[in-house]
Amino acid sequence: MDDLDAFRQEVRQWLDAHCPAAMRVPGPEEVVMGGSQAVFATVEQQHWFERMRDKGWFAPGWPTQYGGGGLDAQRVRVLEDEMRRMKCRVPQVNIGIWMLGPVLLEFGTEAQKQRFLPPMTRGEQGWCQGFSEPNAGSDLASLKMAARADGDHYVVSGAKIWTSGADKADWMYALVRTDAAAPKHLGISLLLIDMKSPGITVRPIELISGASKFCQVFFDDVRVPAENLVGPVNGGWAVAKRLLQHEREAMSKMGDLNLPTQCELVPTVRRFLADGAAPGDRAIRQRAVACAMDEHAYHLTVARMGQQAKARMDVAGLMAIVKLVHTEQDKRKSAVLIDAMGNRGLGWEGEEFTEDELATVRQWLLSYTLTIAGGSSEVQLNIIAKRVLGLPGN
Amino acid sequence: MDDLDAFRQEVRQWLDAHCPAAMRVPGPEEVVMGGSQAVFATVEQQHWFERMRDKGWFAPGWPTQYGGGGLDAQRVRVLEDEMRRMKCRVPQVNIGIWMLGPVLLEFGTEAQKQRFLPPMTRGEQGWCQGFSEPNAGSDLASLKMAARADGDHYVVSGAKIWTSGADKADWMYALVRTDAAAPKHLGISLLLIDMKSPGITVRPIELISGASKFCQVFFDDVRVPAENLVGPVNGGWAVAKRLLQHEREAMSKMGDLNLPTQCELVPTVRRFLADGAAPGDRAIRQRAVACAMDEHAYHLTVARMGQQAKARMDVAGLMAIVKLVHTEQDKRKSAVLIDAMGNRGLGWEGEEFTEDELATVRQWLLSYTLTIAGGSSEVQLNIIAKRVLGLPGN
Amino acid sequence: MNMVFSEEQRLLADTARDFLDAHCPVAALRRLRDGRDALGYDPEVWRQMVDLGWTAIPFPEALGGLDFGYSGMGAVFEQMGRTLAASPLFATVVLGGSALSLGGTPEQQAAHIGPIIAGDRRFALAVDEGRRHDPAAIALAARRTEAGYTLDGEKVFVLDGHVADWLVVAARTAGRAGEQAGLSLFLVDAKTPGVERQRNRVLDSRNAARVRFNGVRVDAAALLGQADAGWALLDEILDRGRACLAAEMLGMGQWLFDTTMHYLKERIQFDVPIGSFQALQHRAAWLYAELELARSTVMAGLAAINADAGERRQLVSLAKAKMGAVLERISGEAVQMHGGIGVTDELDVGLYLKRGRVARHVFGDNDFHAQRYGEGIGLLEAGV
Amino acid sequence: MNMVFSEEQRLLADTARDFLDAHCPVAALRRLRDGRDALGYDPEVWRQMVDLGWTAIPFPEALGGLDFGYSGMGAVFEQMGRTLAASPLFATVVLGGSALSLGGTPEQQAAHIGPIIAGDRRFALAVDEGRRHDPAAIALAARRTEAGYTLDGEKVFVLDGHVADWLVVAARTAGRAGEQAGLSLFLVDAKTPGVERQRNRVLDSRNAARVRFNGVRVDAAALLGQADAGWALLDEILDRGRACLAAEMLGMGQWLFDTTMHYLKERIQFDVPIGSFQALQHRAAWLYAELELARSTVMAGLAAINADAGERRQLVSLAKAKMGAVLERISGEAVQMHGGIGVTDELDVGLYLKRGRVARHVFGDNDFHAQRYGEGIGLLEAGV
Repeated sequence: MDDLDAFRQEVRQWLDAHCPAAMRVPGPEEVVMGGSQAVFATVEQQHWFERMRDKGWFAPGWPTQYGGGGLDAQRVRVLEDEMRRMKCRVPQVNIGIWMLGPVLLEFGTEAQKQRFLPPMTRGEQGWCQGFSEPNAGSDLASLKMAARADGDHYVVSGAKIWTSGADKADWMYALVRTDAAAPKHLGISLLLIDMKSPGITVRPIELISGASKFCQVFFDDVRVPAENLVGPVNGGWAVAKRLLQHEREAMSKMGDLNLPTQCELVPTVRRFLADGAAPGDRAIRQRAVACAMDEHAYHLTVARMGQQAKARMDVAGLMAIVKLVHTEQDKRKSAVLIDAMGNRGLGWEGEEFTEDELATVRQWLLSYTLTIAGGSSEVQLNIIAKRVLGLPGN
Repeated sequence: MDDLDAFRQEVRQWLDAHCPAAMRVPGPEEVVMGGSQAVFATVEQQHWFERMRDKGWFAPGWPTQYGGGGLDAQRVRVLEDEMRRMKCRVPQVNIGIWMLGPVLLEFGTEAQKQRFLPPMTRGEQGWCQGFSEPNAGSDLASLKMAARADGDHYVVSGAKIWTSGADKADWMYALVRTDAAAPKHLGISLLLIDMKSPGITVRPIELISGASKFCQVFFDDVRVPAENLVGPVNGGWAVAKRLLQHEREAMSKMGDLNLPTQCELVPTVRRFLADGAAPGDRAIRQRAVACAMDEHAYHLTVARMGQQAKARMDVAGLMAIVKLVHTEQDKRKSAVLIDAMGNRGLGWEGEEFTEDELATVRQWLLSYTLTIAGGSSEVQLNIIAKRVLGLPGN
Repeated sequence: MNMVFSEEQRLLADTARDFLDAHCPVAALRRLRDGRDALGYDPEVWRQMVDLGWTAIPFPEALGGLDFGYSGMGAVFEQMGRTLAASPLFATVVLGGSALSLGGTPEQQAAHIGPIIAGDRRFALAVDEGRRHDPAAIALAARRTEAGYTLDGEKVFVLDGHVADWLVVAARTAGRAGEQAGLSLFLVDAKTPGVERQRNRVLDSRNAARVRFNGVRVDAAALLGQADAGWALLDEILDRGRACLAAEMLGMGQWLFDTTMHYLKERIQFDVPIGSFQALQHRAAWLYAELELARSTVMAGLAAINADAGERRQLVSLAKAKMGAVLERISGEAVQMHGGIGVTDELDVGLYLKRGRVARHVFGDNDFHAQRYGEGIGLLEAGV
Repeated sequence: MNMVFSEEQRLLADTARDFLDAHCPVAALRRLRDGRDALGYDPEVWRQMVDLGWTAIPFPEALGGLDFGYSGMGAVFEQMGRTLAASPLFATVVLGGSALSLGGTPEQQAAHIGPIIAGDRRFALAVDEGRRHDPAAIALAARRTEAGYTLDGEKVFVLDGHVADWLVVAARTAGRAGEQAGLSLFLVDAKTPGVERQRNRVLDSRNAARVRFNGVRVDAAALLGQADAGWALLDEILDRGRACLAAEMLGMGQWLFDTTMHYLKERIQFDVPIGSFQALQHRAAWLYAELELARSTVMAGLAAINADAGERRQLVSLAKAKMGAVLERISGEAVQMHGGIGVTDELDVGLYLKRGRVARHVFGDNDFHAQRYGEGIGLLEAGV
């Protein structure tokens, strides 16, 4: 037995001893959002959070001096594999750790590391990402939020949109324009902003599906110490690109959240169609079958991606289609469910409808969001065409 | 009763007396292609051809001195309306009259008119259109066939493709490049070329659906008298644009050919599905219903276009969608038919299959051609986006 | 089949458009929604619609109407679709009014059509009992008694059910659920003991109610049309409703399309209007083509209201199915092409998406009507 | 479910690719077609395939095979799809071979599998009788006689039917057409009196024949598997065929995709490569995504050949349906994106379109397999 195997044994035993049984099955509880406003739905959730924190395994690969686990890449992989295998839930969601942290480790000053990393690894600070703006959606680099140098501070004015969890976050890492005269990619910097700063207003966005975690954040002459700038002034675009490379990883962590599957198509359709047949039901059943087959093909493809990665084959092409396929399929699937539900799928609130029915309606409406948020389907298609297929630019 | 009404009466009586009954119903015979190689399938076809020719109604609106009918625009309209109403077949197909003629009347020299128009109105000369080239498809103006001035002749070298009926035509009107150095739209001229000239080789194109009327035409130092140039030297692009404006009119004449409807979807599917049901037939029936509804909507739209035109409402938008919708629907419809036929729809030739079955297979394959020929679906969509919807260029 | 509005109908549409833009814009629906308005429509606006003569449009002159027919009615509903105008016009005039003018005795007509035209009486049609539209499946029982009939059963998703003064109730007087034969229609005063109504809060913020009939007694004069033979009458009433819904959806589709084209021209990304991206251009061109095709079916469906039943059924089902499919497509594309803002409640597009979903469902969704059309051309066997 | 080729299978695929490029390119099929070749395949190429060991791939070592399984077989069929290679491999090895290895007695296996592996004996499977695939509908009668059975009836679209030395015939020994029970398989020497074969000239220029059985007498030893209980055996043979067809279609789809992407990069219109047009780029990106999804189903279908019957049925139907749908889409887009040249016989794309249509049909088209899959997950009732 080599060292790694020994470590694997150790991890298994530790997880077995410390991860509560309730944290090893999909649960209905909300995921813990790390930060000062973290809320625990159950005592098991809190225990699991605290044990992982104390073990340093919120950020297992970071140096111990910043509160990390100090594990090498192989060992981090072993830990992740074992957690996945044992179906341990991710103890917290924290994009500070998943996205900003690696970039701070790479680009940050020692003072920045000292100041920002330990509160993350203790789960005390929650972060939000301030990238998108009302007029900079797919074209992120056209962002306009200005940070004007004023002594040892920047004065920030403008607005961010689609900032997930801004109303709960302690800090924001934001892209700001520090040189309005430069070509658009060359006047951007990455700034860390305390959400308690005077001049910040957070307004949650109501979606067509109802309340959401997305917020709009307004900055009215917000003063931010210049020491909070990460990387070179006007060099934020490169830092941001680096940061977004971690998004995929973060997304895959989200995939490990061990949430109950949102909506099982086949049993749901069967349940809704059980109460007698109406003209046209047969066509709906056939569409449901088509969706089920598509979904099956998708799950097989995700599995194949894993197998190919394990066999050290290229998976860049498959990675590029996952989001597109998943969200577009989800939209079609939700539409079929709504069709199957008939007037049971037209409820908005109130006692006439079951929770299940109302949730399915909201889910249907949310499916329209998913093909837009996190890189619209059009952006995904552009990326596939250019990076995967090598089609020429236009 | 005003003059126009009197004329309408006259037309009715004449048509009633001279258009054979057999020429007032859809027939299985091939349409007469005007020209020296015209072939008549029946004696009625020949009579109808000769009577219309002698009346001067092959080109009812042209001056009588060129063999036309000498009618004003209103009277031409009356004649066309009455022929349509009485379901008289178009007596011949002749793109010389429909497309080249109006342009010759506008841009041609008197000598050109004297020489070329009368043989058209007598149905003695058949024309083909030499526009497309192997490397100039949707981008027509990039054509390369060269016409080099040599004394009072041009020497033409190059190739044309997709020339419908080139193997039967007496003459071709062709776009040629007379100035290779000029910007691409500014070095093009329109030239009339005798198809019997030495150096011309015509090769019919075999399609995936089998033999076709399309040809490839090769020009190997073909000498063409300079007097055959229509419009200004290097001014052919404007002439060609004018000429293509008549294409729509010609297309609408083709629509009046009173051919039997190529394939009636509903009875055909019903016939093929009659011999017992197989698993999945139900889904095919539903797709057939969807196609039937789409086709119904298309026919209603064509009818609405007529009603709007009559009410002097704008129909440019509807005109722009007709070809796109019709050919794309046809492709889907053909695919459903082929699905319904099962192994009866996999025949290519031979006694195993009925003529009807083999024709449906060829028709299915031909449906792939129709979304490409005569302006591909992509070109149609570009036109709708820009000219109808006013979306900005890219 | 005339598919072009007459001068008169165009005038009606123009007036409607001006009126609705001024008095009943989308903001009005938002107000009703956010205020959780109990009525579900603005009585002031309704009064003005009455004054404009809209309640009189479809009725024959002999009954005090304008006799503008359903193409005229469609012209108004198309405009109402444009601004998502909520009003009793549909349930009261189209449904209740058709029930009376097609099936009512002279006495019934005399009693009700005047008040309907005057805007003083609201109606609702109670048909559906199950998940999806299926009038043959009606099971609500109307038992013959000495004095008349007693109604027992439950109706769901009754439009304007909770505000209606009178209910037209489709009930079974013979046969079994699933059969077309054995249905009868009844005129029931909504205040009759045993009628229980509960408004539902639904996707489009409009009115739909669950209505229970617990031993509701009506006299023999409540029967509308012939006993046991109500199917053809109900079918014709429903087709009028379906055609008007299709017209409303056409107005919604056109608004979504126009709004989206405007956005494509205005919204700048990567330094150019997003409408210059060819992928969006081609999708927009297809939407245009589909919308024009659907428009033809809607106009034909409206014109077919007075055609023979076979042609009417085919053309109305074609309109409801085709317009429903096109609206679904346009709604989705409108949201997607608007990007992030498209999924916010702030943008009106989402309200059209929601109302569109409801309108597609009511009186038969795309699947119902494709089935009905398919049976009509003999490609699908009858049944579910 | 392993969906990645092993080192061994990849080697097999590479060898097959090199061999087919060199000895059996698309031009070879063109030659067979234009020469109206009576055999429908090149015996020289077939001999080389035998020498490469392809005929031994799926058989267990005990029967003289290589025991590479169906993932190995699929690797070869994918490559055969790339060049549209015609050969007896499918009908003889996959169908005939499976019938024998799954259902044959030791004597039957001993008599036939050696010659199959040696490339000396060709087989065909006679199943379909109607317009679309429907094995339960088999009506061809095999009546029990003292000496064995007498076969009467007709089979259509029998692949390699006119060149086969032996036929595996699915016949009804009990029950009625439409029932799964009551089927039996028979091994019939094609030279037996009463067997009448007629080759059809079909879309893909390959082999399909109508085979008539006029009082064909076979002895009792001709029975393959159990009498009256042939359904499960037939189903398993067919699934192997379906999985290999899906693999072949995958190769065809990949070729069409690669060829079209190449054309998009090379073809200049309006002074730019047409692949720079965003509308085409998005369509191309979707084709890529769909092809990768289909590839997963094909790999899973091949791997499921040895899984339990329920899983095998689902995964094989998924592969055949999904790959069929994707191939239809890619074929259409390949033609359309090539423009004018795409519809000429000169370009190979049309040959793939035609072979694709046949491969989609054989042993169940998309609709058949969607129905089968839907029954498997309990969303569709059994039947037609």
